[in-house]
Amino acid sequence: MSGSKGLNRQQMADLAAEQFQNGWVVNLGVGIPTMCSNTDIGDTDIVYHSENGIIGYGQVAAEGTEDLNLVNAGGQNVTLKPGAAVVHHADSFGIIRGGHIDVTVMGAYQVSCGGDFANWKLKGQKGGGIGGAMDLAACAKRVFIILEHTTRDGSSRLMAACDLPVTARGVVKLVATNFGLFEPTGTGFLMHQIAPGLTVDQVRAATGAPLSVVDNLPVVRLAG
Amino acid sequence: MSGSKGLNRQQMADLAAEQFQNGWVVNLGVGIPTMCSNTDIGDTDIVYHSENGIIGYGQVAAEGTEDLNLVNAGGQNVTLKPGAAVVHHADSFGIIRGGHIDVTVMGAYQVSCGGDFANWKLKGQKGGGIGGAMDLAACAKRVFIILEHTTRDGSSRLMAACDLPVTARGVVKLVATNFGLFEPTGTGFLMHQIAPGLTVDQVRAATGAPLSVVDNLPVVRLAG
Amino acid sequence: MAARSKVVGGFREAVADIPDGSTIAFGGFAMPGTPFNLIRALLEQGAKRLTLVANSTGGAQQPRMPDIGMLVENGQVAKVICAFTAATRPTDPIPFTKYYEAGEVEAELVPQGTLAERMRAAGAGIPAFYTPTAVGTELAEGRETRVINGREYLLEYALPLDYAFIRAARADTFGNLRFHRAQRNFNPLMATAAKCTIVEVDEPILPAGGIDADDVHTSGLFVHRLVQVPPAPEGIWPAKRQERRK
Amino acid sequence: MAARSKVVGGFREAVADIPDGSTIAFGGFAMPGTPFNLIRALLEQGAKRLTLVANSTGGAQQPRMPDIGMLVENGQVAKVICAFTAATRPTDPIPFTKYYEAGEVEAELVPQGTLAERMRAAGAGIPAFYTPTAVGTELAEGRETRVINGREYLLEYALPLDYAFIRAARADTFGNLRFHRAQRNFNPLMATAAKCTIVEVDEPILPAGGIDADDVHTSGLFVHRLVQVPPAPEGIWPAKRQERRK
Repeated sequence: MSGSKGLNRQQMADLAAEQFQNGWVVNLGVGIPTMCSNTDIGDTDIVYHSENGIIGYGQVAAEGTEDLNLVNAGGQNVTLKPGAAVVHHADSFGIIRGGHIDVTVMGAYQVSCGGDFANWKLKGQKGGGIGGAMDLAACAKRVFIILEHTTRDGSSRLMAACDLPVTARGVVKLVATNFGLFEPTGTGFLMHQIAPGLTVDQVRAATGAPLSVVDNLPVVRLAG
Repeated sequence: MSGSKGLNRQQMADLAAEQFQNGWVVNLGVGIPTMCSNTDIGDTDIVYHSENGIIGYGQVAAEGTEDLNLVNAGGQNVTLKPGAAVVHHADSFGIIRGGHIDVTVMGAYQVSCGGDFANWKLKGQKGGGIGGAMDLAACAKRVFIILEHTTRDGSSRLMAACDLPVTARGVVKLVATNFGLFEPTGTGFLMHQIAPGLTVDQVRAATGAPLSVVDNLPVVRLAG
Repeated sequence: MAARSKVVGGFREAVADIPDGSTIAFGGFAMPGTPFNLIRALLEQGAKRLTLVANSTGGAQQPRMPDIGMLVENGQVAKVICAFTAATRPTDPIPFTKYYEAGEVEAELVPQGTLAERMRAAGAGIPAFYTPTAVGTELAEGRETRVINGREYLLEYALPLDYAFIRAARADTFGNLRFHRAQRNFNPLMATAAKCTIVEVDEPILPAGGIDADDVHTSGLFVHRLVQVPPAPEGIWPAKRQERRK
Repeated sequence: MAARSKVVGGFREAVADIPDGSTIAFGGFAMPGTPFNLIRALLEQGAKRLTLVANSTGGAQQPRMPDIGMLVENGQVAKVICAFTAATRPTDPIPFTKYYEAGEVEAELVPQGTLAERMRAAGAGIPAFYTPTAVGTELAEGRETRVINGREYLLEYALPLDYAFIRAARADTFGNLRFHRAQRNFNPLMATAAKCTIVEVDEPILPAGGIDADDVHTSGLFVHRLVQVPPAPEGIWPAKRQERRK
C-alpha cells in the first residue's frame, strides 16, 4: 500500500484496538478493522459482534478446520469463543440500533473534524456499498475510524468537511491513521499519539483541518 | 349459566369449530372458545396458536402429566402436537399482526351487525382486561365470536351497535350463540343455522338488529 | 467472554441496589417464566415509587404466588403498565383492581401485542412504530394515527426499562439463556429493553459455552445478573393451578 | 399438523409456478444460508420483470456461485433492493454494478439493518417504523423524518414479499427449520415476510416433531415448500472461498 510513512496496517489496527475496554462489545468492519482482533490486548475481555448475527466470534479458523457456514462480516471463516450465540439479522441489527455495541471500528475514505465520515460512495458513483455501515455508525456508542492519513495523490483524508456523501454525521470519536491517533474536536483534530519518525509539523501539513496536540505527545509504541 | 334455551357451551363451541378449514392456524380465546379444541372435526388439520408463543398445542394435559411451564393463553397446562414450536411474545404477536392467523375465536359481551364487538370493559369500569384481544381482533384474517344470545335480564347481545367500548370495529365474520350461527351483514344478522327447538320468531325477538335467514334454514346438528 | 461471570449469590444481593423510582419489567405469562423469587426479594427490599411493566398484575390464580399486585399492596408502586387492570372474566376479580379503582396507583392499559412490541422496539433502537391494534377503540382516542396503503394505524412509542426481572430454565456464566416451553413469553424482549436484566435460573448455571451457539434463546449481551433458584421451600417454583371456586 | 408434508420433489418443481413480476427475496450473507440451488432453478425457469431483495447481488467471491447478479445478466430482473449496488472496496468490483450503471436494471439501496427490519416489519404486521439509520445522509434527502425525544429519525416502510428463497440446515415435514451458525442471517425474516417461502435443506427432512419445540428457529407456519439438496455435483454446496488476486 503506497509505501507511505508511519504505521503499517496492523499497527493502525493495534492503535484502535488498544482503546478497547474490558467488557466491551466490539464490531469490526471489513478490511483493516478486522485486524483489531489480532491485537494483543492482554486479558481485556471483548465480545466481537458481526452484523450477520454472530455474537462472540474468535480467531479466523485454521486452514482445514473451517466451518463453511460460519463467517464474520467480511466473509472470513471464523471460530466461536465459549459463550457465543447466533441470532438472525433483525436481532443482530436490533443489537446495533439498540445501542448495545460499545464501539464499531470502520474504514473510511474521509473523516471530518466534526465527526462526520464517508465510506460508502465514491465521487460521481451511482449507488454504492452501504452494508451495515450506516446502522453501525448511527447507533454504536462509539465509532472509531481507521484510514490512511492521505490519498495516493497526497491530499488529506482528515478534513474540515467531507466532500463525499457521508455515512453518518458527528459520530466519530477516534481516528487511527498511519500517522497517529486523532480525536475530532468539532473545530479540528487533537493528536493523541504520533507515529515514530514523524514530526508534528509533517502531520499538520498532511491534515486538512487545524491540528492540536496533547501535552507531552506520546509516540506510538510498536508491538513486539 | 342461566339455564337458557338452545345450545350448551360445548355445542356453541362445536358450531364455531365446524367452520374451521383444513390447514388453518387457529387462536382460541379464554372461556368457551377454548372448548373448540374438543370438537371432533374429523381429519381437518388445524394448528392451534396461543398468544404466549405456543404454535401447535394439543389437548389439555392429563392429570399428573402436566408440564407446569407449558400453558395456553387461558393458563391451562396443555400438550404439544408433533411439529410444535415455541416463540417469544414479540414473534407471537408478529404472527398475529402479520396476518398469519386464519381465525381467532373469542368470547364477547356484545357484537354488532356491523361486525364490531366488545369484550374488554364493562360499563362504567375504570380500565379493563384487554390481553391480546385487540391485536387478534384487528389482525386475524377472520374473527368468530361465541356468546350467549341474551344477557341474564333478557336483552340481546347481538345489537345494531355496541354500547360498551369496542375491541375492534367491522371485523366479526361469524357469531355462534346458544340460538344458532349468525353472520353480521352490516345492516343486520343473517342466520345460517338455528338451534333445535327454537323458532325464527323467537330468535328474531331476542336479536337487537334486523334478522334475515338463509333459504332452507338448517337446524344445528348436535354431536353424539 | 469466558472471563466474566454474572452469577450473584442470592436474590437479596441481586436486587439490593434498585433505587426508588425505577421502571422494572416482570416476565411471565401465567406461571411459566415468572420471576417469583425476585418479586419476593423486591417486596423485602422495599424500593418505592416504582413503575412496573408486566402482562398482568397477578393474583387471579390459586394458590396465590408472589405477584406484582403484592408490590402495589405493599405501597411500593406509582404506576403499572400492563394488558389487564381487571380480569378477563368479571367473575374472577384480581386484587390490583381495587387499588386502581381507589386511585392508589396509576395504570396504563396496553394491548398485549403492543406491549411486547414496544419493549422489542426499545431493545432494537426503534423509537416508534405503527400498528393496526386498537384503532377505532377508546384506547386510540385523541392519539396520533396515520393511513398507510389505505388502512389506519396507531403510532406507538418504544418502552425502555431500567430493570428486567425474568426467569429461565438454563444459563451459562456469560448469561446466555434458554427457556423451557412457555417460559419464554415476554422474557427475551424485556431483557433487550432493560439497562440491567436479572435472571432467576431453574438449573445449575453452566460454564460459558455450556449452551451451543445455535441453541441460545437470549444472548448474554442482554443479561447482567444470574441467581440460581434453590429447591423448595427456600426457592419458589411454579405450582399446579387450582380452579377457582365459582 | 402432522398430516401435511411440504416436501416437493425438486428445485424445478419448487419454482415452476413463479410468475413474471414477482418480488422474491434471497437469503444468505456471503455463502452461508444462500439458496444456490433455487437461484439456479430460477435461472432455468426464466420468470421476468422480477424485483429481487437481498443483502448483495453477489459475484464478489471466487469461485463464483449462482447469485442474483446472474438473474440480472439473464435479463430476468427489473429491480434489485439491496445494501450493495457496488462492492465495499472499489478494488473488488461486482458484476451487478455495470448493469446498474448502464441503466439496464433499477436498484434501491437500503442500509442492511433497515433492510432486515423492513422485512421483519412486513412479517409482523408493522406497516412503518422510525430508525436513526441514514439520518443526515444522501439516502434521507427529501424523505420524512421525525424528532422523537430530541433525536431525528427516518420513517421506513415494511417490505412485503411474494416469495422467499432460503437455505436451512434441518427441517421437518411441517416446515420447522433450524439453521447452522451464520446460515441464519436474513432467512428467518424473509420467511415471515413472504406469501410463499421455499427452502433448500442440507440434511434429510425429518418427520414432524423431529425438531424439539424449543429448538425451532423458524416455525413451519412460515414455510410452504421444502427441497432437500442432493449431494454435489448435482446439488450446490458452499465452497471454500478463495482470496481475490489483487
